[in-house]
Amino acid sequence: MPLAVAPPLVHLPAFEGPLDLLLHLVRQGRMDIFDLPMVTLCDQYLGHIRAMEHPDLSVAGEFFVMAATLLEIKSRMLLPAPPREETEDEDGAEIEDPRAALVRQLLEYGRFQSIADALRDREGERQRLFFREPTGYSPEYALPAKFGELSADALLKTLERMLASFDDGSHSVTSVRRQKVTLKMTMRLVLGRANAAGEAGISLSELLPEPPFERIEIILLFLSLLELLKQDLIGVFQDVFCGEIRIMPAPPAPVPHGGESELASARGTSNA
Amino acid sequence: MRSLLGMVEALLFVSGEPLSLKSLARATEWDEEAVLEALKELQERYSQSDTGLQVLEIGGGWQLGTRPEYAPTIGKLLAPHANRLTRPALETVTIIAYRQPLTQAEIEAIRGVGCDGVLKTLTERELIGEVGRKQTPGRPILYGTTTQFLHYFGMANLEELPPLPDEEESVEEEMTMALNAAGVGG
Amino acid sequence: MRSLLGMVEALLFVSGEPLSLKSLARATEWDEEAVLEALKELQERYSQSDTGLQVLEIGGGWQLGTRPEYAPTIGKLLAPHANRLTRPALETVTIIAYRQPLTQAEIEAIRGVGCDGVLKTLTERELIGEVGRKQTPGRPILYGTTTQFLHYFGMANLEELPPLPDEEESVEEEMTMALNAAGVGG
Repeated sequence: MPLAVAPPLVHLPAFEGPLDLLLHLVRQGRMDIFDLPMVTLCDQYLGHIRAMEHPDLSVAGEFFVMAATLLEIKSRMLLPAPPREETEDEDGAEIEDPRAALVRQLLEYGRFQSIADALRDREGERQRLFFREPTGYSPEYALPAKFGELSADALLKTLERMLASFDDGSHSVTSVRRQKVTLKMTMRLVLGRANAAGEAGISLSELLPEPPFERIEIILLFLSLLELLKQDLIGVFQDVFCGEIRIMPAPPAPVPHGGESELASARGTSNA
Repeated sequence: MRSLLGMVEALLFVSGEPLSLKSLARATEWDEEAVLEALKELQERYSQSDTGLQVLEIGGGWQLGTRPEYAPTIGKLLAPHANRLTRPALETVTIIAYRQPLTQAEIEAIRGVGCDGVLKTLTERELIGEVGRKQTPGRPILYGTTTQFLHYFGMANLEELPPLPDEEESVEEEMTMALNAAGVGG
Repeated sequence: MRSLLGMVEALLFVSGEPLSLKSLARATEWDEEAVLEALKELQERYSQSDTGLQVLEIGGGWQLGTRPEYAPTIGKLLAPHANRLTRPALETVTIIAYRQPLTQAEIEAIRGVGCDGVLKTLTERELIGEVGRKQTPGRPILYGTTTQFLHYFGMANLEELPPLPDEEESVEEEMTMALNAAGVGG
């Protein structure tokens, strides 16, 4: 589309809105903001609007409203200037230059634009600083202290074997109020019993819930063993292949300086 | 002005997990030997002053962590909802303290209201915990108090629980009666 | 052996967000004055050595963070930072910062465009929030900036906002900018 007035641009930047475009034109054309050349400004503005290839209707509407405002100001400017004695209205107040409101708006917006640039710099400076993620209050920050010889796979295999041997449903009692058993609760129970058993450890069969139990209890027991093992809070041993699995509490981590198991977690005050 | 020591420190700080010599060397663009030296110097520096942090070789890597002696202080900051117990929570934990071990149904029979949420809160705050299962149908959880409970209330052990005053023996009786009435007593 | 300085350092380390004097005082069980002194000493200590970290007053509190010169090194270890604000979002949050509390209509009057979407984005990023309702028909929401805003721009409080040029200055600036834009220099 041929432009009535070619804007003096190399490329067409995206404008945030009509004020952004107007400020751009004022700066680009080195116009005196207090004596805006309305004819030029209006022409250039309209030229830009016509050049918008894919007008976003919600934004375009605002550009069109501004276009109407500009045209109105321009037409008022073209009217012959009133005689000097008529530049005051009945109340004695001076009649405003038709451009005044627009100029105020442009100045105000321009102020914020320049401050926004300053904040953009601060944003950049700030993004060069890095912080840590918050540390959760949980025993997860225990130091990993590897011990025990059994892999998690052995536990899973045992779980599968046991679950397969159950006659589904026959063991569960569901007529009574269902308990909400959570993994965390089971973990705490297992850890407590392992700690109570001390170095001798406790056999897996002792940890199994007594019948009648529900399938979910078995699953939770094994999940909790896996999780405790992962957190190195317990150790798991097996004397012979397919023999009894024994669970025992993790010994204090054999690391220098001692007591690192409290690292960054304040475990000391919890889960004794 | 950047230094290898500063780089290593910044890297350990932002990383949530132990960093291997290899990844430290890659990020700093120094060789592993120099990185190791910087790590040792950093470790030394943190060990000399009255600092709250330490450099640890841990899990096959290096990590910046807090010193163990600051765990209680950190606990005060991070403990979930580290404000005072609500009234329902306080009531519930009191019942548990004096009547443990007991089940949720028994607690509810005494309090006369459900206490799902309260038990969850108390469990999360580790003031109570599961201490076993009742050998009745459904094998309900038996709750008891924890060492954290003792800590929270400034007691060395449960024997320090204030005894129920004579004139309030009725409280104990009421609890028992409530349990019996609800048919969950044991 | 614990020290207040060590406690403060450990607390700043584990906290993922700025800590107020108040919460530091509560966790350390020292008064705010002593905590502030410890903070200043820690700040001083980190500023003297060739460390990678610094103690910052930011976002309404105190926080331990890396020094800017180590950003490139950290960038090699971690994924790049979150996106910067878009121009409309930046302009809008600037207007809110200087003119708060104000309504959407008031913001739009200054910007000359609607800002539904931008306000939503800024709210989601927790840079702005509702701070009240204007006592006019429709009781429109009044927006203000948050502590997250301060943190995002690396400021301790709103007083650190760069001064808004007054009318006179901004006019001069406009003229200078116009000249610069036209490539004729000041």
